[in-house]
Amino acid sequence: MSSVVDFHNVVAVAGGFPVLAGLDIEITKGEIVQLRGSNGAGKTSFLRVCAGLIPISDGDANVLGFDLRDDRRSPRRYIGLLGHDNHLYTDLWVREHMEFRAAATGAEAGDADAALRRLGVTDRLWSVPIERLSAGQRRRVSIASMLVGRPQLWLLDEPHAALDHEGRELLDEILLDAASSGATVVFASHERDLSTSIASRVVTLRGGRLSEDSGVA
Amino acid sequence: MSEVTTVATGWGLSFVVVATYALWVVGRGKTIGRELGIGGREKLEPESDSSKPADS
Amino acid sequence: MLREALLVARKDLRVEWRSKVTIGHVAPLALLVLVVFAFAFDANAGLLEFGAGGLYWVAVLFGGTLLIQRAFDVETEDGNFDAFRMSAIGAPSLFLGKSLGVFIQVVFLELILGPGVVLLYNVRIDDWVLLLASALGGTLAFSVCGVLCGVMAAGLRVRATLLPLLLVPVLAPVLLAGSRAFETAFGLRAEAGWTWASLMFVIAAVHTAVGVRAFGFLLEEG
Amino acid sequence: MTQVPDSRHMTATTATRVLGTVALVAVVLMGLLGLVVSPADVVQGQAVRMLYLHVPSIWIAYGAFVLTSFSSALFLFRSRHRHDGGRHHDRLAGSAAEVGVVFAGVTLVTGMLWGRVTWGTYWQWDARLTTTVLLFVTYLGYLALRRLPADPVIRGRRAAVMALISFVNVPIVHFSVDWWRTLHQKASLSVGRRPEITGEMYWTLLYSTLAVTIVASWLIVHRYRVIRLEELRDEEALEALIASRLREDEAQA
Repeated sequence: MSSVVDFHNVVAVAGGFPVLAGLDIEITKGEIVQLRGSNGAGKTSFLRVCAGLIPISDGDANVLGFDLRDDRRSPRRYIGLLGHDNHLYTDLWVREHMEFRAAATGAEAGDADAALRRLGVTDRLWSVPIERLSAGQRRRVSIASMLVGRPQLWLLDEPHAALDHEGRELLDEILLDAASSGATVVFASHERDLSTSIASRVVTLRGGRLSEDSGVA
Repeated sequence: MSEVTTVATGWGLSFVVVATYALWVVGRGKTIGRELGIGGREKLEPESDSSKPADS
Repeated sequence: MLREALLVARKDLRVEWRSKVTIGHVAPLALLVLVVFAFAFDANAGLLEFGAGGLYWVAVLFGGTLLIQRAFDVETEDGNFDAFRMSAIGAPSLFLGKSLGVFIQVVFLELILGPGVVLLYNVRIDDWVLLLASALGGTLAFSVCGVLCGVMAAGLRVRATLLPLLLVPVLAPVLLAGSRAFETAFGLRAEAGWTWASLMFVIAAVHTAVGVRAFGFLLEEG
Repeated sequence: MTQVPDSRHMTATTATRVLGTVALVAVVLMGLLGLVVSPADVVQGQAVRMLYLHVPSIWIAYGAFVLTSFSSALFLFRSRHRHDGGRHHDRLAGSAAEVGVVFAGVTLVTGMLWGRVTWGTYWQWDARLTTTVLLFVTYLGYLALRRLPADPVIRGRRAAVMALISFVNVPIVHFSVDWWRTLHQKASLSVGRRPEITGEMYWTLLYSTLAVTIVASWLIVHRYRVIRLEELRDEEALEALIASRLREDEAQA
């Protein structure tokens, strides 16, 4: 088993606040990890540190074999990040947006169409401005843009929020597929019940540190 | 304005500007120093620089 | 790098094409500025003709600043900068692409402002080549400086006031050179119009070099 | 600048207190020399005394901006090799820019008053004055950028890039304004009747430059230390926050 995320005593500061205060965690290839914890526990920050968007100020952090203290940029091309924001150009049409995202990650336009179909965004919506989509539909387009890049590490922040029941099941299915094909998935979610969660492991953060860990399944 | 008054105004204004700035700097230093208290004084040892987080 | 830059520029122009902010809001506003100058100068035909070159560039500065603001609001409103940081597109490509996008939009703005100045201020054009060359140089310089300052103010609460404060002093030589070059092109002044035009190309080149080198520092934030 | 200040004067050390005293004495002497001892000019009369403030301040302003630019470049390109992450360069850039703005302001005030008596107007679109006012505003923008609340590293980088942009722009501004004023209205340059500087006037000017340099150095050193104190305060607050997060964690666990 190779570790995809390996944190030792990581401290990260953002906006003058210690968002991670000595976090230890190791995540191995193929795991589906659910992050839990109350608001401000550090879930979002953990995902952003993994993505190299927040610098670490203390400790050791390795993501996909890259030392984040030396290089926060290189791992990014293998990572898909779904943040609180959808990262959408709301003026563009769905398909135009997807084409741009596909081209920006070096994928083909055909991949973009396939990703949209996979998320149940039908052709009918392709030439509609994103502005006019509902919150759930936007989230689907956002997940589709992430799918196009075929990331090895999936980082999702509250991916189930805004999705309807059908959308959630679809997302779970996609995440399971990704994990079974060798990708690693980390998602933050406090509303998902443990009994229905697809996670192979549940990690609880508190105050920017690890509080509970169900361990590798 | 006569030459003498102009010169006086120029020198006076310049002096006031620089002195106000100097007083502001010293005053601000004292205010923050007081906030930091004794702890602040200890932290001012030269070594304290190396304990700062090594941001990239 | 060029391919990525073109990709970014095309995306920006597409956003503009869909939202029509340049055509719908900025261009009419810039035309209004030309009208308001006429109020300020009491519709004195001589003064307006003499100041036409300068007034043109002031209107470009005003409208262009709004365009730059808009070009970065598009990126920050739904966290798209994060998507850029995560993507394969490098900072120099993003800088060049954004500059190209802004450049084309400002050219469009000028295509409306130019005839506006000619018609409203009763200007004669003596030297078309000089006019077009200095418009090109000035617009290039404006775009690169604008994008460089625009990214510094991007996403900040105070961006609307900070951007002009940073941008206008940097652009002052461009405004000066553009105004003088246009006056020569309008036949109002027998002066070194070409010297001014080439100065603007030099400014554009210098700031492009700075931007390509330094944009990464500005993007790696957060 | 690594001496330990005592607790009573947070930004002062023995060395800077000596420097401060020297600066004060130098300024008094400068006043005496410039206002009393040195003679009035044949052409300009008493107004020439403005020279002893005007010229040294612009020299200091330019010098401070050059210091800002060099420190900013070092901060951007050399900070990785330093144990403090280049903070020293960032502080130096910030304090020098602020002192530079103060002296650019002094230059403008004295220049306008001087213009009033020699040109008859406060403002002539003279190449030097125009360049100075543009420089002044440029660095006001730089300081505005520094004042924004942000992570120190992020803020430092943003400010450093702005400092570099401003730096490459200084010669552009200077030459374009110079061309502007020389290409037409040639007469305006001779209105400024620069006096022949010789003898006592020359020495007074040289001495004034030295005195103003001492004052500016004292200001930069102190401003630097205040910036460091600000950073220390923020760091202490941060450490307290980390500690409280840890405590809260243990209490709940």
